[in-house]
Amino acid sequence: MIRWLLRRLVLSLITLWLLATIVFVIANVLPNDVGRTILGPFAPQESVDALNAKLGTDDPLPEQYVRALRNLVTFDFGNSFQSGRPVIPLIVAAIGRSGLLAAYALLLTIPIAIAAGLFAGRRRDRPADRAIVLAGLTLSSIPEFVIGTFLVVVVGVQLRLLPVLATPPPNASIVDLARFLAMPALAMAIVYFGYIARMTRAGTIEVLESDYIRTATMKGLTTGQTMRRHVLRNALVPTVAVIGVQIGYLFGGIIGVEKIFNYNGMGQLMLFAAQRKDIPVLTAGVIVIGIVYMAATLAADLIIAWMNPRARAESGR
Amino acid sequence: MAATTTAVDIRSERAKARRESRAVLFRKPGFIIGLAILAMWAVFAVAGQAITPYDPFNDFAKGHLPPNPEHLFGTDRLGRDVLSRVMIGARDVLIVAPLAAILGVTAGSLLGLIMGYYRGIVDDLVSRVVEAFLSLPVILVALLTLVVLGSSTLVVVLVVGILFTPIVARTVRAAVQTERQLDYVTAAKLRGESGLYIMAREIFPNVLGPIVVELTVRFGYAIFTVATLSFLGVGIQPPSPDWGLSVSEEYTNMISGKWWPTLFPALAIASCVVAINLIADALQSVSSE
Amino acid sequence: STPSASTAPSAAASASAEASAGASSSTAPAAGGSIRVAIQKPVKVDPIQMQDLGGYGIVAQSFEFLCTLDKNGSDIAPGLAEKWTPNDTGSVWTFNLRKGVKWQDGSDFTADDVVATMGRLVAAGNSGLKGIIDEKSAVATDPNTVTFNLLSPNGNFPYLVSVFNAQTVITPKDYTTGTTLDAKPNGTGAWKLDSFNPTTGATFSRNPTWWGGQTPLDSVEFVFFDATGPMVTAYQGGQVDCIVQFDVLSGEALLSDANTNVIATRAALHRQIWMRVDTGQFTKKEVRQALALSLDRPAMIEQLFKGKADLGNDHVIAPIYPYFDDSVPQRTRDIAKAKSLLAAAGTPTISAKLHAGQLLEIPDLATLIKSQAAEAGFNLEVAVESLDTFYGAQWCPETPKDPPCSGAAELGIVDYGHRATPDVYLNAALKSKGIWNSSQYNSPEFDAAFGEFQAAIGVDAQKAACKKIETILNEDVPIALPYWYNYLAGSAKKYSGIYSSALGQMFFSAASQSA
Amino acid sequence: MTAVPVRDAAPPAPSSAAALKVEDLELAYLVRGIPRPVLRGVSFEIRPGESYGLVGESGCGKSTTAYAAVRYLPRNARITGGRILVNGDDIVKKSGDELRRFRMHHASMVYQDPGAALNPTTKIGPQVIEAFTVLGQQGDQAEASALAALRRVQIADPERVLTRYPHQLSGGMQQRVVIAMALASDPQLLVLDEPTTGLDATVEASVLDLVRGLISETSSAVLLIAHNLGVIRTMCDRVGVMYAGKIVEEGDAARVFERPRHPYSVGLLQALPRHGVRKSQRPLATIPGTLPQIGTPLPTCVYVDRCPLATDLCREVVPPVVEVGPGQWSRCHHVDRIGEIQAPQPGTGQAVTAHDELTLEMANVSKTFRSSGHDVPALVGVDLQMFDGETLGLVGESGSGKSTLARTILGIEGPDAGSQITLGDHDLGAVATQRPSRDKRQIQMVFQNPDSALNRGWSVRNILGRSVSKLTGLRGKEVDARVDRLAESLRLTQRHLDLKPRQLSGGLKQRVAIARAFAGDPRIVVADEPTSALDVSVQAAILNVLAELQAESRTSYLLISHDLGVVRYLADRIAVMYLGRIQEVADAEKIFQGPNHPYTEALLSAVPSIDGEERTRIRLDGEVPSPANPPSGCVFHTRCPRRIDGLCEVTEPPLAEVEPGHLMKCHIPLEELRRLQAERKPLVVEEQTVGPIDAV
Ligand SMILES: Nc1ncnc2c1ncn2[C@@H]1O[C@H](COP(=O)(O)OP(=O)(O)OP(=O)(O)O)[C@@H](O)[C@H]1O
Ligand SMILES: Nc1ncnc2c1ncn2[C@@H]1O[C@H](COP(=O)(O)OP(=O)(O)OP(=O)(O)O)[C@@H](O)[C@H]1O
Ligand SMILES: [Mg+2]
Ligand SMILES: [Mg+2]
Repeated sequence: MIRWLLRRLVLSLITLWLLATIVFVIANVLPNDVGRTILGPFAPQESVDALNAKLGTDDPLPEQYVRALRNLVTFDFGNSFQSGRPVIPLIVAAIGRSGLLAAYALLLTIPIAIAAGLFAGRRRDRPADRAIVLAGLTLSSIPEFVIGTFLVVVVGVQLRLLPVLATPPPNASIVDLARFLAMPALAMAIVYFGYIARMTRAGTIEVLESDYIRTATMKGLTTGQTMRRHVLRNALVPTVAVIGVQIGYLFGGIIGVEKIFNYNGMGQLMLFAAQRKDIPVLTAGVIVIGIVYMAATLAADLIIAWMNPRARAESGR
Repeated sequence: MAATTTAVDIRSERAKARRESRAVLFRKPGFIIGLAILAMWAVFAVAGQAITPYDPFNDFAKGHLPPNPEHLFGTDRLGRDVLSRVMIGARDVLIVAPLAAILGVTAGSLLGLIMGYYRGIVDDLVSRVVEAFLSLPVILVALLTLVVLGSSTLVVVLVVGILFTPIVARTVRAAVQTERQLDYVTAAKLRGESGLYIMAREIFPNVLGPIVVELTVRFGYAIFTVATLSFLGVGIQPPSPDWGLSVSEEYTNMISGKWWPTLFPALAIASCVVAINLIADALQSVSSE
Repeated sequence: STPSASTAPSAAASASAEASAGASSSTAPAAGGSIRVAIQKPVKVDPIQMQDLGGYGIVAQSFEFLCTLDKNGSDIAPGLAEKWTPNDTGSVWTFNLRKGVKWQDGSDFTADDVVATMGRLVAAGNSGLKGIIDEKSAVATDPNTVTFNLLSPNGNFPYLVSVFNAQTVITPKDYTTGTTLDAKPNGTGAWKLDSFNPTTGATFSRNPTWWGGQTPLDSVEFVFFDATGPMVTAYQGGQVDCIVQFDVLSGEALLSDANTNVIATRAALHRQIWMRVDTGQFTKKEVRQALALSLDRPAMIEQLFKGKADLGNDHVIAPIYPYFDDSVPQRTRDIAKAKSLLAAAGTPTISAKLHAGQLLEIPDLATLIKSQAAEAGFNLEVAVESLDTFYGAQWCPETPKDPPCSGAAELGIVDYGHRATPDVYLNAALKSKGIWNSSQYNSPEFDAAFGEFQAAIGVDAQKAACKKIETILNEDVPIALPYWYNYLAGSAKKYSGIYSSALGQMFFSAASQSA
Repeated sequence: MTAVPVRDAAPPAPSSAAALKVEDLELAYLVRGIPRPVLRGVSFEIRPGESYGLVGESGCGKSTTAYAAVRYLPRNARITGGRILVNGDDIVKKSGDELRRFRMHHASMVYQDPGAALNPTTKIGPQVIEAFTVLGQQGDQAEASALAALRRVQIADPERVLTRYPHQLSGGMQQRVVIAMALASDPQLLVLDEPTTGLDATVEASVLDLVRGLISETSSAVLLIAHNLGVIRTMCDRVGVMYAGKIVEEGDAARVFERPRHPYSVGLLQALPRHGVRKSQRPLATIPGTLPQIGTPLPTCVYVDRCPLATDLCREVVPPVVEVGPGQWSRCHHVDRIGEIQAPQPGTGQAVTAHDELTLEMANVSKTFRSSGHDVPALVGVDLQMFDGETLGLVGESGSGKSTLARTILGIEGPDAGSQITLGDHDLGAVATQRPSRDKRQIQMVFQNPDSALNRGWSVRNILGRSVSKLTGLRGKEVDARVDRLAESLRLTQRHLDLKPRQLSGGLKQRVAIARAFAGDPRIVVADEPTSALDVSVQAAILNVLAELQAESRTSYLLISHDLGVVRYLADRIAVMYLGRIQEVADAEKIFQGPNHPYTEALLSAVPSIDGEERTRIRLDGEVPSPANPPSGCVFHTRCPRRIDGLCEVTEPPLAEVEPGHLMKCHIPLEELRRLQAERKPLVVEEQTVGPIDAV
């Protein structure tokens, strides 16, 4: 187990390094003049040059690359080109908000989705199942910004049930927070319902066809008992994996939703930074998102290992 | 001789089986519906102005007319007929998305073959890169790249395609790894075939199935992605009547009750993606049967 | 940032009906209360180096100008300077500072602060003051008087140290370039910064020691947005009471909204459709005129701005300028004439690429031009690019450097922000070898006329010069200029007394809320 | 022909009430939306305390019948007719809850792959205890019962086992646990579907002993399904022979096996290499053709297409159920002509040839795998010779290193340094890629599973053609010619050549695989379990083909098999492996006559005999030690029943030539062994053919 964890850790580090490299490449793939982008086309050239010199964006690429890596190691990504503020706090704040929203969305969706998945799996090919599958398929294939817009119009504007913006007043109470984030969270929840429900259904069906369920049935267990004692644990393994991955992505921010609800999460931050070639923010952002993703998947794997001793044995080896 | 006769009826049996599974496919309502919807959009995209009730580009009525007998879907902010624009709105995305999907699946398959076949170092290295890409949301990376590169149809295709590559690669890799366990690969090695030959001629034909399924799935995601990118302003560029773009141009007006220029393109996107997913689903269930 | 975030001086911009109506709303003001304002997320709130409207808007709450904006949003009014007087040549300006003004930390505001600020601005290369003053120009003759010895005479100098040159807010003596408002929230203004979050918003509360007296409102709360769309959404959803700036495209809803004050400030905001006069298919004057003639300007104004714009006449003298000459006949749509002109030019049909940046209504404008010009025989292909690409590759490419913009595309639409005087437009965009002269216009008569305008003292002289300029440009059409559109802001009806510059600064010191 | 059937049905029910009574059961599977009949009127019954065996080719419907008997059927199964009575009431009519109670109290099932039969994420404890709690027992009581149940299935140290997860137990243990759970409610009906398939012969033997013991205690009716006819013979009182969803013959096990009275039964039994028959004596009898695909309409006699006795009558009239002896009946028009079906006569076998020329020599061949940190020595200092034209049989329990040895010879796995493999006059490269193509063509392989061995994307012609051109370097016409010759010698027709593997039956696939191996006239062909994936009828054909080819080409075979019958038929010499070490090498006959190495002795005694002779089984206690840390001294001492304490666990005996051509690795002198093994009668039973029988 320990060896396995260590291995995972090393691999993650390599991945992080690759991430940094990827961002660096993306940011420098075109000869672009950061200073010019920041100051705009109407700024005098000398001030542009001055800015570039100040930011070090006129150094030769290798030098910049080395600097980027050094930042990665020291985990100090300097200041934002744009606001001149230290990057890490910005990122942390943003990813915190994205995380909050993600948690909310998953809280809404996971129980329902899993329940639906199990139910559908048990009622395989019956109308109920078809309905759930179709709903899941449809919902998870409609882009979230579409769902978001509909929610805004119907719930927010026409019915005026919920605030249309996900910007809670500072120091808002939990209740307020819940109210303000309700709609974006709902939008995401709807999208993720599909993924999770379908995954759970697949898992359930696979397990239901397995020999050990036959054993259980032959013992004379009731469906309920079988579900609880034998199906659940095994069927949820793939679901957990999926949720792990999706959490990773959710922290990355669901830009479509964030844009519509003007929620200042990771997505908007990154978009803003990209538009203004704010390379420190970009790099740090991507790295942090990467870290969260890896943490999430690792957590998922650990849970799976805990759920399934055989997997544990494998990872032990 | 007995063996021969059996071979024959086995063979006819096989043909029958194939016919039957096709029948099953066409008996699946999901598949039919999906196909129908997709076909409809394809027709609209191709026929274009020839069948739209109005000129979707140069025919300016009053802005934001609500749906009415003349304009079934109403008019947009500049007074163009929404129905006409939605009809031909499929054009760009139906070119961009398939290209991106094909690009991604082709590259991904190549990568997956190599990774799956030469395990060891090669696999480890490539896997790292793949993992790295997978650890970021596709939309996000696409967005960053497009903002930096500046978006044009070609760039969108390339970026989306490349971002799909690792995902496809992972699927294909898995398929190849199960395949390479099989004895016929060993047999090929025993008669001294080169790795390249084994990959290309022995394994590839047998992983084609999953690849095809993957292609349809990716196609769906491509539309999803391109629409989202257009919505974010880095995808397909104005003055295209592209659905995602239309939504982004008009969605703020929904607040003032002008929902029609947003709703209809949005529905179009949904219908298209759902259609493809239905098809993919049917294919998958049949191929797994 | 784009030309919209210009830093050039401004002349009078007269507020339109609604604004004054809003300001003089009959309902009795109730003291106290607060207002929530939607504003573009500021990029930088460093008073000296800021470049964006968001920054201007936030900084202007706590820090003040020598010359501020007058109540109906049009002209400059005494701010930290009570009065200013030039010498007879206009080369030396004396500013008498307001007495008893205190910084929010309690210390006194003195002439030294002004001198220090000017020093910093010059050092930072403020483009408004460039070539007008240098480090030594500003001198504190006594604690309440500052004299500026200009490098050359300038009749408009006060505008350069006013709200219309957004970076010229006066900061304390010990202030340093690069310090942001939230790092040292210590202005002289009506509002004290309470909290600032670079991504979500900022809150200000009344500055009890403000020289202007007690503000009706207790506090102002800014919410940051990345785009206008969500601002409108938020406003509609009742989460903000006021929008610092919106565009018709996404704010259409507000224009027709019964309980909204739309503050529409007529301004020199405009678009230029440039046509290369040196190479390509538009070298013939007739062709350029034909394109201009094919434009249906009233339709454009209706479709793109719901009427909130003034007609443009293919020259850069905005109707709001005091020296605007309306005797030059307005060009109206005339397809027949356009056709004949094209025929005369020997090119009955022309196929070209119309380049446009991804900004506000410009893509729609391009679309309209395409379909309107089609009738005259122009077969235009619209190419919309991200602003980076557009500015960098189509409008004024870095290379070739000489003459500037000689790498520009043959046809394109570029955005111009509000300018107090037409100087920048004339100087940069139209004068031969001008740094933004993307049409490569090169006309001795024009250059001469421009020279006249610059030398002219007094409105009449300026008007005379402008008539020449307008005539020449309207005839040569190096650029087609279809409209001058209004700067739009809006607030809920229950608020009154809000006024706004065309540069994103909004003033709430007089704002009040009706019960 | 006297007996005229009234209707096509089971014989009148025996007097005593049946625990299970299946009547005219008809069942179909929905495949691609179309119902395909699988069971076509199955009728049989089992009395309490009786054990009934079902035999028949793979796919004939055995499992389906078994699952039907407990109403646990796949979702796409449809019972289209008949009744299933478990002591009286029809379970086809039962509602969900009644079914549950029925399964809880009256029926239990044990099936193949015990690993899958246990919930991988739950400890053994809860799973076994659960079996008792559902019966209404309380916590402690249930736990006590669980322990008792595990003891009952002879699990040592049950307390420990309760705390284990399934994957931590060996296959044998897992199956014991499953059996324990099955017996929890001591059911009236116990269904065993291939309970020992996939287990090692030695493990299988002990599990079968256990089951036999248990069912003799209880009064349950037992339905046993097994591929291995020997298992049926040793376990069952009565047996039903099933073909294409119909029971074609039924009767007392001993009688059916000795005096089969249905052409199909006869075919099956004759196809087996029984009575110690060898390739030198005669080819094995085969059944031409294959089982009809499920769903094919079979109006009259289901067997008619493959039956050597078939007449027009058989195609027109449904064959009657004919009493052919006490409690034995057969569905055949021609029971009286059964005697005409003759196994090939002795003397028609392949000419025996002298094997003197050394083909391949292995000296001190070792192979150590590294799996997660520690070494797994799968081969340890193997010395072995192969002579040309001979078949060297390689036997040993699973995990003993047989495949590894094969893979090492083929160069799929490179042996450890110091190992030496000589082919004829020169050393072989460690791995195939290092070997010149000449050597590659010399050594080829036939795999266990023809499905995975043939590229399903290719036509047979391509598969063979490619091998030919690659191995022989021939081009164009010559290739086709050679392919045709190969096909011919394996009885593959031109039509077959154009088909894809999946369009061929298992037997045909294996033929193609063999043809491919022979593409380049190899001197050595390694066959790893070449027939264990095939049915007996097909197996016979394959064995014959192999024998023929060898006789023609004087190719040497390395034959790996679990089935000693197969080895005995084909092998000239036999090597016995245990934990990667050769324990004994000798001529086939010598091995089967003994005296043997104790391990060999155990292996031989573990084989369930079809010929029903009594035999004292040597029980090997304990598990096979992991090769990762083998026991000290003689690696077999931990399980050896003849262990000499103080010696065996200390010093490892050498592989010594105890008599000419007989190498053995044991401390016990040969004579001592001979004495010890004397009382056990030798396994050679004289070959007798089925004689003509008294008319019915
Ligand atoms: N769920 C199913 N759907 C369709 N066909 C099936 C299904 N289960 C079994 N079959 C087919 O029904 C036939 C009988 O299957 P069954 O498992 O009863 O045979 P069997 O005698 O047990 O074979 P084996 O000895 O290999 O276990 C086979 O041809 C099999 O392919
Ligand atoms: N690639 C490998 N890595 C690690 N250990 C292996 C590997 N292949 C085989 N082994 C080990 O080597 C030993 C011998 O395996 P091998 O497959 O040769 O046994 P076998 O006699 O062929 O068994 P079976 O009769 O089941 O085929 C086993 O303990 C197995 O676990
Ligand atoms: Mg079976
Ligand atoms: Mg093996």
